[in-house]
Amino acid sequence: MQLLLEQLINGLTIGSFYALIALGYSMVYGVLKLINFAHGDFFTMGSYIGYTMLVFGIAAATAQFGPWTGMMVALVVSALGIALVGILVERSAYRPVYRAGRLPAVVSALGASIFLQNTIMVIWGPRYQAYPAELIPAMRFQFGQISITLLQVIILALSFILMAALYTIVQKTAFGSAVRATAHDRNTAALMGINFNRVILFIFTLGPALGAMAGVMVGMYYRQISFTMGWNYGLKAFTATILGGIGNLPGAMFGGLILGVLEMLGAAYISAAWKDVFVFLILILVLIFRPTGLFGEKTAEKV
Amino acid sequence: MAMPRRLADNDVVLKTTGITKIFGGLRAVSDFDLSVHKGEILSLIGPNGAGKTTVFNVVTGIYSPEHGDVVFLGKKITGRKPHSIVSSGIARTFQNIRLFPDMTCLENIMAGQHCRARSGIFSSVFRTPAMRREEERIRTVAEQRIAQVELAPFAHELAKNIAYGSQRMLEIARALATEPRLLVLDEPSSGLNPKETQDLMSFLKRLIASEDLTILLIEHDMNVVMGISDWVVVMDEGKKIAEGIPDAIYNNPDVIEAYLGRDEGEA
Amino acid sequence: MGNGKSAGLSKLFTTTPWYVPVLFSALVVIYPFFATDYFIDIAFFFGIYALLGLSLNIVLGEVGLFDLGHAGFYAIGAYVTAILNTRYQIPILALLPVSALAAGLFAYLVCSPIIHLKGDYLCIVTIGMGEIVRLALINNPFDLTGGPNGVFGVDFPKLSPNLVIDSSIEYYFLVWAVVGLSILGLISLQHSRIGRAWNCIREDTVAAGATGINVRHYKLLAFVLGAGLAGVAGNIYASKLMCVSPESFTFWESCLMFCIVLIGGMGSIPGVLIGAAFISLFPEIFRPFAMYRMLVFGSVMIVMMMVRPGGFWPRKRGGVAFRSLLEDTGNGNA
Amino acid sequence: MKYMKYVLMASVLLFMAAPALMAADKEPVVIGLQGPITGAWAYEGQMAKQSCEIAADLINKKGGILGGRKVVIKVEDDAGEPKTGALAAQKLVGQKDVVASVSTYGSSVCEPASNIYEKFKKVNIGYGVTAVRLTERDFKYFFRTCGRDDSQGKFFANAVPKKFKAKRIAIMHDNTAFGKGLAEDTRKALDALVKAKKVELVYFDAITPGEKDYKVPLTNLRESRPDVWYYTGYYAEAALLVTQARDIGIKCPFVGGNAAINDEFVKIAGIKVAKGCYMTNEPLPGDLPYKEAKEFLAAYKARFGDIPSSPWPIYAADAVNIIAYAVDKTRSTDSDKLASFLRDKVNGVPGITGPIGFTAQGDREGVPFYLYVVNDAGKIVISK
Repeated sequence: MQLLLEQLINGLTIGSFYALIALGYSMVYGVLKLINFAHGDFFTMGSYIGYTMLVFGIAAATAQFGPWTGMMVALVVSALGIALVGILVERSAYRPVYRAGRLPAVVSALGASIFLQNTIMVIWGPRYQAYPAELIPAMRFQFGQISITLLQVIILALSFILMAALYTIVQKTAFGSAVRATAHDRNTAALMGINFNRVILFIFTLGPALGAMAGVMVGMYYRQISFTMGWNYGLKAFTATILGGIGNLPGAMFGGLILGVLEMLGAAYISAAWKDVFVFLILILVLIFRPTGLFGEKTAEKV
Repeated sequence: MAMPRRLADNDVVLKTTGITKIFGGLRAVSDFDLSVHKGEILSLIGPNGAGKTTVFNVVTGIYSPEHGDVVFLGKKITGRKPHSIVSSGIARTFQNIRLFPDMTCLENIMAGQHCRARSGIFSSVFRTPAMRREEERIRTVAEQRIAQVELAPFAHELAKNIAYGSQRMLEIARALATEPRLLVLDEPSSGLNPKETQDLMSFLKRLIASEDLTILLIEHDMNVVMGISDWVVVMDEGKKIAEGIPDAIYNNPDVIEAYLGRDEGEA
Repeated sequence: MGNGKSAGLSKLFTTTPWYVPVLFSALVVIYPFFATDYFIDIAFFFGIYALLGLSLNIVLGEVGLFDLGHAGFYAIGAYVTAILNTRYQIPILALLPVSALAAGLFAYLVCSPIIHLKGDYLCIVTIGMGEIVRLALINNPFDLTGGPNGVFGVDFPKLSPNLVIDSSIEYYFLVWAVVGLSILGLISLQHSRIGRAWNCIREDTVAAGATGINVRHYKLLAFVLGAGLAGVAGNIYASKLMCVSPESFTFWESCLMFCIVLIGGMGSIPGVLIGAAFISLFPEIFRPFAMYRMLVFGSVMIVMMMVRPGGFWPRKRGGVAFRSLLEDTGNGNA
Repeated sequence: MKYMKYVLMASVLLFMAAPALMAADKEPVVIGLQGPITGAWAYEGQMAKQSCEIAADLINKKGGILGGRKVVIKVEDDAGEPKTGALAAQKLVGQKDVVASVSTYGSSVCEPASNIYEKFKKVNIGYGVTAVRLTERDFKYFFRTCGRDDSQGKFFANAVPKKFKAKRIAIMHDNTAFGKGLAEDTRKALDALVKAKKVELVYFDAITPGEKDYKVPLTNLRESRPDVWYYTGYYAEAALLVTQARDIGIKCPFVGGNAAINDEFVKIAGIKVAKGCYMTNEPLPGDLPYKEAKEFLAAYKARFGDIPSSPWPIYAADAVNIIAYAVDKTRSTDSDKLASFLRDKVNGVPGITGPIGFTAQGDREGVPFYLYVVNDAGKIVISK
């Protein structure tokens, strides 16, 4: 029981990384029907920017104002930086090919992914980089038999705040409903005076920014980052997106969390080496019985 | 104007009994019976949302009904896949034309012959003599059909590049290429100008006269309905509310109410 | 890889000028006599990618099914060859059809339950399938696959005890002969009821069903044939490298195949050749750039899609450029 | 535009004349290096490149070989991937001026590449390829300056249980060609002790590299209550493993294989966690007592600011050294002569990693192993 609960918490922690990344996939997919393969690399680059901030940029500030300020600054700077990168990538790699349809955009996205990944290698070098140790005090909380670290608490809290914030923006604000309308039917939305370009700007700012923050958190949690890690996280997050029902934001969040938990349970009770096989099998089974994902709407095709 | 040709002793080609189709609690079609007799043109009419297209989709296998049966030429075809229903002899067109836009007009029609051909993977790869003969036959049939709808000059144009009216005719030609016994047309005149509509009507009349064919159609244009139908069935809210020869339907108070009562603007 | 039986096929080249295939075949035949082994090897891998591109083109180009797990079929072919050859000394060439059948059978079994999925849902399932294959190879089930080490000591193909294919030029001709035969077969298919049925499904799945095409059957057929051809590529690859290991069959490899089809032009055989040439030649040409070469590669992919979104050599039909699926999702999922 | 033609012709002429001009100034001896310059192992490949260039520089500063000819390194990227590796090898063997090749970092990349070198009769020396099977093929032209997986496994079996008085031993690998090979060789080497009931192998399992969370396999490890825990994979995972293991209360000594611990490991795990971690290793660059090593590392540090953080690049440098030595001694660039010279005549030739010699199979003779430990200052030192 103790083991199960510990694995659940570990699974939720990883799951919240997947969820944050999956949100970016889902938003872009919802509006553009584009699988943004470069998204995993936004995440990696965010992680590296956070690394640079923590190691060089704000070491002094951290010394003076404590680790919390450092962490927040790293998160914010990384989010802003990657939002900028996101817009640049959208402008240079995606916008010119939208008109041509979705498949050229897939190739373009793969190209952008290779480009970003190798840019990271050229800038930060091919070696693994390490986040500074003991950034957050190594405190633990004991709940009965299970213990949870302070860092885990921070990560879970922060992720849920970010997800809630995004959800509120998309569901409750006028701009959010413009995004949803565009996702639902781009042409009608345009007829209703919604500025498509602003919607694009919005999703390519928020999506990458969330990914970048996930990157910084991954860096703090595991303390070790590499320029190729985005591919793996990207694939998992994309899986989470589909699992939840693509284009559906709460679906993406739950998909991420479920995926993280499944992964941990698979590793614990089946086999660590076969856990990804387990995850993909579950995904395939879910899709066989619910062809549009766990939370996707069932759509009867209009004939 | 058209004389009621309907004869009780003519064979029933298609018969549906009590078909019911439910979408998320909504009964789109409810306990619907229909008999189509050999050699007639039967029009299915009714206001928008009456369930006409759903009936078509059930008949052609795109939907599987919750209850009821579809019997075609004496065989039960309920719940069979669309392609197998086509092979058994029912071909259809769609309300919002569904051609293969990036294939040529001729290829579109040749696709219709698919279910009448047998060549498998090996004979196709090695182009055996039998396969070539069959291709030749497919091509000949397609050429005849494209000539029949007067689109031969556009044979090698992409289907998406020809005029809207021509696309309608192409879709009918594709359906005919499957060598059907029953042709199911979903609003064939919609989007056509008056001249094209006239042409369509005379085309259908010629067709029924010259081939061993029965036609079931959904139509909104009352001129077409009155002009070519042998029998008319009226649907509303998923149910049949009336049927009869066109003149009788035209004056049926229930029908008038169904149309004028709620849904005047359409058609 | 003669054009020998082109008499009956000649009229199939209605939209490609006759001299293009003739010149290309001539070039393929003459090339190795003027190239060094290194350049022959590059052309060999070009041939492998051409085969892989052709095989994915059946699924993606002809039928419009998003398959991003094609490396899985490639891996099955390569591993079946490697395992059967090293354990039971079955000759490589005898294993050529065996690996094709094995990959085809595998495709049939895994695709049967998922074939009804649409667009991106099918896409992620194929990704999952490819990853499952790769992870299984790494985890060495039943001690068959050699785990991460892979299987080594794969033999050379032998035409007869004395005629062994072991030099670069011989491998080159082997792969290009297979490419040539596949192209002839695929052109035949494109101009048969099967090719038309595939295209119809891609254009409009519902209409295809309503026109009498057994959608499920032809989708599966495409997967099985595509997988079989990828299995053939795997067979040749395994014997050329004399060993197989999981890092050759990653998700990235599937992505490259996807790019081959799209860079060339969906459903276009000359397009696939161009795409394969790009994918295999480009990184070699840019070798001197060392760590910057993939940077260049990525940017060129983007630029290609800006300049020619329909691919370099889109399939032509009746003299009009063929740009399927590029317009919009059409009947994709909601 | 008219001048364009002349400019073009002039440059073509110059291009063609260049080799001739260079020959006048004594043609250099070209040694190939095939390594992962890009891809997941780019870090190792780029350090190997730097090391080989330094080695060549040092030779050239001393007047080169064959009476004044310079040594030049020609690098080909294999991206750590078999197919690209085969092409890189093919490219190197196709160049007549490349006398021999240093190739490569990974065993599964080396396999197809060394087939090509063998076929084209070109001496190739692996620098990070430790899979045992590579030298079991009886190749004529394949050598390696690094050790083999089983030499390390044997060392572990001899030294480690004794040192920690350990009865219960856990072995964890990472399912990579290298990590699994080492783990299995160690298991084989422990066999005698297990049969004699001196030790018990309580855990033998794999983790998936590239992950970030290993709490689950570690929990299983904890339940097996080992006295010592041997991890045979790479440092990236090792750092995570140790950190997370200490988190969930695994206290037994950690021993890493020779890829598990380096400065990066200490940096990632942090001194607090890393200190007291052991590793079985060939002597690290900084611990090499030889004068060649001191000279090499000084030059490396002067150019790149720090010494290589992994042992492998040094083996690449030694491969360059031994090729240059063979060319110089045989006064020949003929592959057959070089190969038989390396096999029969090279014995105890001083190198950066100690005396170099090869067995009949092409393995390095006498690769020394040590037990290292991370000290309180985070430095990796030989354990006393």
